[in-house]
Amino acid sequence: MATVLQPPQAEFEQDPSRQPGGGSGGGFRNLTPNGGTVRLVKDPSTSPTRTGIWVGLAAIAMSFAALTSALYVREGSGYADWTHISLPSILWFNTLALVLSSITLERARMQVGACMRGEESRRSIPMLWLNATMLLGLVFVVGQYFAWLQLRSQGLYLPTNPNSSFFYVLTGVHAIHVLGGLGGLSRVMLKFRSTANSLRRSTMDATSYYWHFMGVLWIYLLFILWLKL
Amino acid sequence: MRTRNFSIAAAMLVLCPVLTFAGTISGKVTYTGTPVKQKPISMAKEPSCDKQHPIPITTETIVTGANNSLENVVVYISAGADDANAPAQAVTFTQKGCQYIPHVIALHTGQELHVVNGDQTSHNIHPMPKSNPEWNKSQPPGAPPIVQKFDNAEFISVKCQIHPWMHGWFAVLKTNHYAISSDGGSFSLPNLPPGKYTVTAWHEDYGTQTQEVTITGNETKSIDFSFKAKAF
Amino acid sequence: MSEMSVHAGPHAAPTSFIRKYVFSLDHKVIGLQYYGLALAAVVTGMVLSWIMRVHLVWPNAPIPGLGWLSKVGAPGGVVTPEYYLQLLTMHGTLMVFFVLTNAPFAAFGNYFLPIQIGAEDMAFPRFNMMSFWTTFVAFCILLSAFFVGDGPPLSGWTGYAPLSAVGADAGPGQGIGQSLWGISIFVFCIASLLGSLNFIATTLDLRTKGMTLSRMPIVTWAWFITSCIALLAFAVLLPACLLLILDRTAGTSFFIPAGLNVADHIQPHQGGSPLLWQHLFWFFGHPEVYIAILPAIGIVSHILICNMRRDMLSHRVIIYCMMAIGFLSYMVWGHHMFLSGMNPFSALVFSFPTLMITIPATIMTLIWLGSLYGSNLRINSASLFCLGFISMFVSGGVSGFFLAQPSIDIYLHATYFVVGHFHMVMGVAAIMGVFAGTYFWFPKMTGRMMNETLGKWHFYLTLIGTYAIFMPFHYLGLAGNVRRYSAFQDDFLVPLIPVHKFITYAALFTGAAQLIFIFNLVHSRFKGSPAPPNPWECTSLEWSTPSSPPPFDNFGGQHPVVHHDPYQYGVKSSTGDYVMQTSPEQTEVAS
Amino acid sequence: MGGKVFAVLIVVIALLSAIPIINHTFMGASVTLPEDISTHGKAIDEQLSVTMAEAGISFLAAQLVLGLFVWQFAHRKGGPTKKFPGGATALVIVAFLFVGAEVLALGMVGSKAWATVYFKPASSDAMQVQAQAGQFAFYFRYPGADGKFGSIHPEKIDEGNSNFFGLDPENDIPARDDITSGELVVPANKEIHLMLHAKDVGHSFYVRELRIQQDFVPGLDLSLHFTATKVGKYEIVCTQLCGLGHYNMKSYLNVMSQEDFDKWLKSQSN
Repeated sequence: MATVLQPPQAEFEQDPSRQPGGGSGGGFRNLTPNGGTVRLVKDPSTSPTRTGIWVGLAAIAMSFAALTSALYVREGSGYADWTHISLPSILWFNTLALVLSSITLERARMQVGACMRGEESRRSIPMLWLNATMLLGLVFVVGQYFAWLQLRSQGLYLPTNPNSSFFYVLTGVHAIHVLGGLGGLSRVMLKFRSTANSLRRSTMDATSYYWHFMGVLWIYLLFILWLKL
Repeated sequence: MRTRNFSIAAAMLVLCPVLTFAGTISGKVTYTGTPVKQKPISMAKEPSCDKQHPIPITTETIVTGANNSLENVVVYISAGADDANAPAQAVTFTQKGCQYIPHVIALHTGQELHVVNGDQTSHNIHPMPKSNPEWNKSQPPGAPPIVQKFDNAEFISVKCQIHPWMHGWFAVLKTNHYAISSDGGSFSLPNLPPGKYTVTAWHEDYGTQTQEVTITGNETKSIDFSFKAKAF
Repeated sequence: MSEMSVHAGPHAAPTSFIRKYVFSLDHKVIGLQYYGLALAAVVTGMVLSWIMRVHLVWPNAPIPGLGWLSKVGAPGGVVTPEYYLQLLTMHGTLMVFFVLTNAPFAAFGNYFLPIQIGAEDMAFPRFNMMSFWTTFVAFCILLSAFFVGDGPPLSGWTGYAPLSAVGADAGPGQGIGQSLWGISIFVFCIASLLGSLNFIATTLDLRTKGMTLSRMPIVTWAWFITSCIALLAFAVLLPACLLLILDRTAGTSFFIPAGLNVADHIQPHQGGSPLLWQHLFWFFGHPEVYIAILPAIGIVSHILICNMRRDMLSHRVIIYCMMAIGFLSYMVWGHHMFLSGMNPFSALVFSFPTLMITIPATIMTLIWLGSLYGSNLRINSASLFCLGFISMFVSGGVSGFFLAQPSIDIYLHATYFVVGHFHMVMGVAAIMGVFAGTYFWFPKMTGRMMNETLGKWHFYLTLIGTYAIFMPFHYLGLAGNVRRYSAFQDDFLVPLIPVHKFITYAALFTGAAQLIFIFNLVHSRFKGSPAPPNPWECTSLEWSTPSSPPPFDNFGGQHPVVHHDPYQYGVKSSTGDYVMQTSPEQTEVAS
Repeated sequence: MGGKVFAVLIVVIALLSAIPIINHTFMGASVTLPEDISTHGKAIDEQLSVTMAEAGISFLAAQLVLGLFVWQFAHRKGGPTKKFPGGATALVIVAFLFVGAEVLALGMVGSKAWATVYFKPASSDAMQVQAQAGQFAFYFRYPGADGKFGSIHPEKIDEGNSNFFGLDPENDIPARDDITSGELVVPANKEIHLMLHAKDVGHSFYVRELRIQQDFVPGLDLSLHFTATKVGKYEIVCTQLCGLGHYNMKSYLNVMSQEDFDKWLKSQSN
């Protein structure tokens, strides 16, 4: 039976504001530094956002690994219905757009950083790059849609044969993730434009990691498709 | 044959005004050639049914009688008869000893069908229609009858998934003038008012045949159907 | 994904009822919501198992009220063969996904992981809320299968293709019911991914000052390792469900080969591979077993240490063992498929890592037993359930010896032996962990004590009952009693029916015993005696909160500082024989 | 008090649970295992017995020690805790050496038993029989006089008319003399090469006495081989959930003497 005791003496840190970059564990304090003005954060310490994005990317990578290994197993299932389909030519153009968007985003990230450090006062320049990224991203998604139209015009639909099935599934799932990235990007832009200027470095970085990952993932998928279909 | 008696009764109800001049079409269904031997059914996997059949029963795809008579043939008026409504009484389809009794039943579109389980084991009734909705229900022993209707006329193959040898037919017709050839392949379609009729005979394996018959007044026309047996 | 950044600040305490208790961002409320969901699921699942057990031994006996509940499934209250399988499928799915994954991991983890590392909340509170409500949606979708068309699916919780993929031809419930199942699991995967992501980020980033990784309690580690396993496992099941749903609805052929004649309907598919589904499913499915058991292991070790008034011989070894198990769990999925046509050589390849898992499992057991030796064991409901867990873990574990060997699996595969094995080791054992956690943390979660007498009765009856149910399963299995049969007609099964009768009585008895727990839970919540801040004299951070239940931000606007390893017991200190992790007091560990 | 109750309870439960194991291991009375009628089954049974002994011992040991320690150390009135001799290191070493060696040994020996069943293909003079599993029955077919199986046409399958394999005797000559049967009739002491074909969904072929279990995988025709040594009738059941009739999906393995088998085959062919 529990014996009733006085609450144990515990030491608590009285001052909640702590200088960023505390090695022993994080805590929200790292995200709202002294004075609370986010722009003053020069080198933000580890934030859940950064960790979170890597963890999330790991999960996404795992899902696509599963899908592509399914593709290999299905090809080896021994039934002779693995018919070659020619990839829509527009894919190469889309790839270019996605690669470019990664470059523009990286540019934007540097500019935003400059703004946050106060080295750059005009927000229009980073906005320009962000808009460019946004545009290229949209171009990619629309381009994928046209790629689908091209396939359909050849009479290749989702159920037609395993190759078309996998093409639609892989590109579709990837496109959905890219749309998610675009959503994140637009949020970054809104926050950056807002007068409160609530954009955090970690948000900016996380979004860009995610975006670059989408590019890398696409190149991997393209390679698999080119190799197998 | 319960179905037939009752169909006569039903027909009477419908036709009482013209009963005075009611003609009858009757006859016999036979086959030519040698039909394939029906194979014995092993019910080993369902002891409760197995012990009801000391001599194993055979498949009922082709049931023949004395002097080449062919049974389980549905003979019905496919054209000419007034399209009467479905009778109120239900048709009953019984599962007994892991057999469908009878092997073929005929009923009117929209007429109630009662499926009864007379066995000590669960059955599963799975009709496979083309133009009616398909259903697939199990019926444990002692469960209430399954009540269903079919709205479109067609011949529906029925199976029990748990006992794959169980196979029967629902002949869903637009008329109440039908008979199922039985003992000696004989059939009779009574109470037909004067007129020109198309009589169709349907067999699950041998297909259909039709004949034109004209009834004038109170007479009995006799027609026969003869199917050619398949080698396989 | 970039959604996550915005909410990572301390959010203000909500005021409206909705934000406080329904769409709450507070990890404690969300933890309780998960607990409630698991409770609803476990009650449903148990009732289903009752119906199944009764039907098994009295196949033609009408069950009162059931005929009214499901006219198609149980006409006149007599369960049809397909309804039995549908209940079985729902029982498995509910228990594995909504109880064993939710209760020990999501529920307790959400409530106590942030507190134990001294954080105000999870890293991404809004994700946390989303992940619960997504789970809830999945739950509703699954249950809705009871009320559509011809009922829930009948292809088991493993949903083997092509039975699960060809649609309505495969039998009642395989139409819309099976689709709902696929969608429900799909949604559940998303929820679990969000959850695990949150757990990992929280553990890595929100630890308070002085809370190094090595100072985290075992149970925190368990939740952390579990979330790592879950992240990868559910990331594989998610696309698998997608492909299954496409096969069912879009006419693709991922899992359906050519020339299938299902109930006289030729299937319009070709070239798919049924084994592909099994590989994808079990790549998730086996880790899932550890998702269920690792948190229980953590909870039990944590509580046992506190009640033994001493640290484990080495609680780090237990953590390493959990890591080893987590790692191995990804190399053994094939042992579910020894007889499904894999290359016979790969059977051996999967067999050895499976046998390897015995080693960390044994080490943990030995450490528990060795630590009991010479301890000052306190007997209370919580510690009793911990001891029960150990017993069950061993009993269920040794039967793994058999099934890990392909040669013996030839005989025992798909018999009741398997059913007994996983019910003991992942079902009952994990549930005992949950009971232990409930009795242990209830004072912190509600500010009231649970009734100990009722708790002990609950334990003894549960222990006897569960053994009475699941031990005979093994012997049925050795007699070759096939699982997933809705009636026993085969000549060699009929003589076994008396054993099944015994099991059914035991099941009804054990189920009834759980009512004691439900009563205790509800009664103590309102009428229980007020709980002191640290009733068990435990050292970890959750007992340093200013109040029970803890305030909205857990530590009342302050941040605890950690000075010690988690388990400072058996020492001389101002508070007694233990030192709180948060106490600056330095003492000599006397042992 | 509570500790002692638990200790007694757990010991009683453990002993009761283990009675059949003890019987099997030390009294040699088999735990409800049916008699083995196959040539390869002996290895499996021995493997099972060895495993049961080891599992039984570790089970009893763990439960009894648990009971003992709880009995001894529950509610001691405070005082310093004693350390288990050797501490964690000793236990870890024990676990690694003993359990590690044990399971490895088990695995090694076990894989030999597995190999005898699966690694060597059926001998060329084995009698070929095809088994088809469908919802919810097994059917078997023998090639007949020409020794050739007719080809399968899924769309022609008509069980109501006993065309279980979807044969097309009209156009397919080898199919004409194929003998189909609802039960698997085999001669004793002759190796049987059984080719498994699934009609619709997954099924499994399980004969307890034969110590054989193998899934039917749709689209993947597996095969197994065995030699039955004892004349008699044994049940074949399905162990892979295949739908509502799963519980009722069974057939018989009918092992006959060679001459009886020849008679039977003759009676079937005409």
